[in-house]
Amino acid sequence: MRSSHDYLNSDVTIRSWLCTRDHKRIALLYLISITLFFFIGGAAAAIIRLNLMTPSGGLVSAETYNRLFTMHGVIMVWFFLIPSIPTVLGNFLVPLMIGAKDLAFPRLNLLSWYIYILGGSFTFAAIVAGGVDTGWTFYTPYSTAFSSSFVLLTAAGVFITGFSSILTGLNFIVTIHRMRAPGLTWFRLPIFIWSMWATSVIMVLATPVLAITLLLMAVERVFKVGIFDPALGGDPLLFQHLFWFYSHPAVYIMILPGMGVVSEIICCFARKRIFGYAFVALSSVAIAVIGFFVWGHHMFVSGQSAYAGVVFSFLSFLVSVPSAIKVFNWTATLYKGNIQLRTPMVYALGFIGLFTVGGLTGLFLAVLAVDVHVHDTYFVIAHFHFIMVGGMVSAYLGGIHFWWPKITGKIYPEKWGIAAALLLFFGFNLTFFPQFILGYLGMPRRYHSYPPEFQIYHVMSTLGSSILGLGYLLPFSYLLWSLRFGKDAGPNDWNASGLEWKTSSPPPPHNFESTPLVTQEAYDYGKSS
Amino acid sequence: MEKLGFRSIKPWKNSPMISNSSLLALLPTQASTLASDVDLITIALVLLCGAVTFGLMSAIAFFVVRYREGSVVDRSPVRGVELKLEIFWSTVPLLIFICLFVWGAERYLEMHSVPAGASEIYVTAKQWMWKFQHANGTQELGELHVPLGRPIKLVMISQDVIHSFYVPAFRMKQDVLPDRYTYTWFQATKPGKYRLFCTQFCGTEHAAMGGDIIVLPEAEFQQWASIGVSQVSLRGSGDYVKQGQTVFERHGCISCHGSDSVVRAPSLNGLYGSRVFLDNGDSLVADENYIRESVLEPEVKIVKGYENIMPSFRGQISEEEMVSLVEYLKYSKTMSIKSMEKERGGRE
Amino acid sequence: MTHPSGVRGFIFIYLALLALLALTFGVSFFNLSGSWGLILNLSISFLKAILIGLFFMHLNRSPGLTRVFAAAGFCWLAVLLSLALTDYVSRGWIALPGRWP
Amino acid sequence: MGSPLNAGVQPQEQFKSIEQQHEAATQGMWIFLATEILFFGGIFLAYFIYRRSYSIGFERMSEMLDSFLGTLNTAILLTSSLTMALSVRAVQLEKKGSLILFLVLTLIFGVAFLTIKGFEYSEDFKNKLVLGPSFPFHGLEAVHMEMFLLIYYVMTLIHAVHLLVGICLVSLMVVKTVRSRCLPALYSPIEVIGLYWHFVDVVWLFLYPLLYLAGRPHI
Repeated sequence: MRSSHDYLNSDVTIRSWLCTRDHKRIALLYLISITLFFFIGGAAAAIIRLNLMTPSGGLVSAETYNRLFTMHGVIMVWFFLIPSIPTVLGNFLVPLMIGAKDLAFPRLNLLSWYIYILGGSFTFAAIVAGGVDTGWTFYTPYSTAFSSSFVLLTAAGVFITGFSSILTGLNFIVTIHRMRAPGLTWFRLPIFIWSMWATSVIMVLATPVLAITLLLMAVERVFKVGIFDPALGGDPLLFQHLFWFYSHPAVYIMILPGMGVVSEIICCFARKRIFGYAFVALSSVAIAVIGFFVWGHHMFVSGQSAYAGVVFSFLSFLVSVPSAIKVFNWTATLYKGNIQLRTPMVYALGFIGLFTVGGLTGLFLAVLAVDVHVHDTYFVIAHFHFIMVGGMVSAYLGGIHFWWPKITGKIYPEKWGIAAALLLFFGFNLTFFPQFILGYLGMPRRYHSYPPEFQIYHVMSTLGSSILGLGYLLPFSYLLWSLRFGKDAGPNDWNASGLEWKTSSPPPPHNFESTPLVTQEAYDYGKSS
Repeated sequence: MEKLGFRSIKPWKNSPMISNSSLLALLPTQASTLASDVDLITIALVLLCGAVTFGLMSAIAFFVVRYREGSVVDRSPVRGVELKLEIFWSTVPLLIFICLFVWGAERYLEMHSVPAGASEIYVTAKQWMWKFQHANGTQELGELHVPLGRPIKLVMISQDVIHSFYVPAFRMKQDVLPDRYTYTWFQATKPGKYRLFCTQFCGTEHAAMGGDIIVLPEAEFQQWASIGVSQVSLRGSGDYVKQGQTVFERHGCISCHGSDSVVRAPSLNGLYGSRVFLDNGDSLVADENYIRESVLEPEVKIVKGYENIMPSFRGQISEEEMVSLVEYLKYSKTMSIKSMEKERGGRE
Repeated sequence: MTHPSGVRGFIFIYLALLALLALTFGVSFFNLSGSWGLILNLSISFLKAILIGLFFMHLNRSPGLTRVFAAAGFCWLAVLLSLALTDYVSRGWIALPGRWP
Repeated sequence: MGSPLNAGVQPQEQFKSIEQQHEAATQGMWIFLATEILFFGGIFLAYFIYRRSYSIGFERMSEMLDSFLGTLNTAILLTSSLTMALSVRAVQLEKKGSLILFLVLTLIFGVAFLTIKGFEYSEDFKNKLVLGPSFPFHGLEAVHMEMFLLIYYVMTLIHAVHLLVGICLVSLMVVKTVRSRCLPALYSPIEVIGLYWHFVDVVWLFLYPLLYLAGRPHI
């Protein structure tokens, strides 16, 4: 039964939404905005793939093409992937999972969303004005002295959005430290909370470096005084160091939350406590910390000293150990489980497969000699799309399906859910697996046209991407459909553990009728199944 | 020359190159000494990762089927193995990773240590073309002829943004930076024509900034070098050392750097490859970059015991002239500038 | 937060800070060779920062967690500086054919 | 905890107690300060790398800055930190009079710093120490000198903006204190603003020797 007084219908004016301090409503505001950006970025990707059907790249001009892939990168990285799970599922679930009434700083939370929207508007304005053609990496001196596109406007958008990320991270850390329900000790927390904590640490400590880097870049572009431009005495590698000091840890901002979501789903649908709880939990923290030591592996052929390359290569191998631990533990969790193949579980299993491939191909890039060959080719593109799209987006969609009854109080059509998950898995592999081969054959990234011997793989990839595109439209449609026509959800239809399932669906404005008391470890599935 | 400065932007063409590339080839042609080494690591990695992926996926599939909801199987918990398993699957990957690291790093350092006696080619990149200068003064645009089986050192610089020199058949890639030389080397093992790509995004026509590397057997190469003109290549005037000497004299370098000059400036005899001590206590080995920087920004690295009095020559020396000047100073490593002066004087 | 510190303690710290400032300024008139001046200046700044952190910002009586957060920023900055400088210091170690450092 | 702060202060609705609210606020500020350290850290890295290569140009430009005003400003900021620390002490002891006194003193020192800094900027402009085409120096080290000047402006301007924010916050606290009937409610905000204020001071302690004392100072 839908409770008559939940967070959705307690006050329905537009003003009550735009001035809300309820973390659940802010999560929905984010959900709507990042979905919008996802489709803009996705449209850019579609045109890119269509253009690459033929070697001459006849669909769009080189200039347009360069703007398209830059726009795709900027929007997907900063306006979809980084905010995706933290701001939607994190915002919704962190207080619920720890038994709190709200985040520690609700007004700051709302401010984060407005900052995000402000930054998004800047970047959107840059796109409308004509776009930017530097690639999402903004490498100098191209971005400061040569590009005649809207670099400053785009950078301003990213700069502003960075603060949204910082404030969200700060809010989560404080909330997790200070607002846990009585009895909820650190090692009783759901893995999702651990992963959000680790993500937040990265957001707080890495993002400011991006901010200052973009600021210096803008100053150089405006005043023509050297910081990064060698013609003015600067060093372009300094930009790369600063940029990747943020952007490599940012990769973990994009994958750690996904790992958290998948841990929740697997435990629920295997009806088991996660195998090696402490290792899975602490490996998130290890990834967050070691992730800061490895940025130089983006610079093995950049003119960085060969010795620094060796140091960074070694450290990069270290960071892959905790990721491996997670994959092994998820697999072990399935052993002797009671496995229900529901939609979120299909996504989660797909995640493990794709993340494994993505993670293992990362080894190729950490091996110095091989990286020299595949750096800046489609091999790298395939690798990080396996992690970001195959991994993070699968986890995000899995999470949305898993908590959809809790968020909306409605049930989506299960058959459509499974069909979409399988379609996405198939389409994804067809899109990106050929790109590994393409990359090893030597196809460079960011190419508007290419030698004809590469065409066959590009055609495969484009075919796959059309399936992928369809796959994304499906959940979008039936989830919307379920809002109106779906059956009402009970408080805990999955029979899942965790405090968020102990309250009604959708939850009341202040989450719990009374503050819960926790006496057990997480994933207490032994008795319920 | 400026007219030839831009390679006309043309679509990629199918060419008879890429010798053994069938339609679905999985490895590009191996045409350098490094290629088979890199491929060997790759194949090892593919096997390793393939085995791990296959093992994991099989395990997952097996568990999902066997322990599906409602199946009647033994689900009694196993106790006491957790820690052992965790230790096992964190240390074994770590050990494998360390082996991979050592293997890859060893080859990488090899890529960075140019064999002695490598012949040198200067590469200049600009939006959106590659230009090559051979030691004998021959210049080429968008096409590079190299002899088979000899180590070639590339000294590369960009005139505008960052580019990257990538020849898949050689498994070799190095960014080309503005205002600083970067180095790489290769030794071709197979005659043929190979694609050259720019792999660092460099502006609108980035995708068209390609070229061909043409590997010729020694005899054919000598023949090419003596005739030396393919359609896109052009011939410079005289060899580098002579050109460099002209530059050296035109800018009056000898008036300070000569051994009998009044102004005290460091001697340039045998400078290249020697250790230079700086007034801030550092020391370095004089390479192309040091020589270049000392001409353009003499105030940055001051030799111990000398005053900071040299003017900058930024804007007065083109990149080509700089290359010849560097070559001249390198040559003076074997023959002192003074004696070259005399030799020249004697001839006149 | 429990017991406020005495005024006298604060004044003492303040005087120490001023003394360190005078020391920095005074030392700068001697031309220290190489980067010693920089190292000395930064050390004094660190000392001052530690005094302010411990006493004015109450780190001397904060819970361990607060100290960890206070130190985290500096530790991460140290990672940025040291690993980036690894590159700058070792550039050009292999520069010439067949030459190893 | 034996804290004197409970009497009559209600926590915000998401908190269970005023202690929890206070701890959350303090911890939030410390995390924010960690962010700030990394924010300034990027420019510090640029500074160290270029100072290593371009020491002469950096020293020469540094000598043109007024190191006397720099030192004076450092002393002023240190003093403001003292008064800020005393303000926090006053609110702990619930002494309204001295709280207002110390907050106002802090405010005065903060404004004094900015005034002197503004005067310094105007002197810099008079001496044509500006970026861009009208930069007065040419020749060997000019590029490096201009780079130092860029770093100087970026660092000090960002610092000044931070101080300005601090001044606004302290002014707000003065108003709130004057109106307040219940001083303990102000303990948390004043403590947190104090942390921020001290941090801005600490940043300056590093900027001061790096910018003003890189060369030999002239008075």
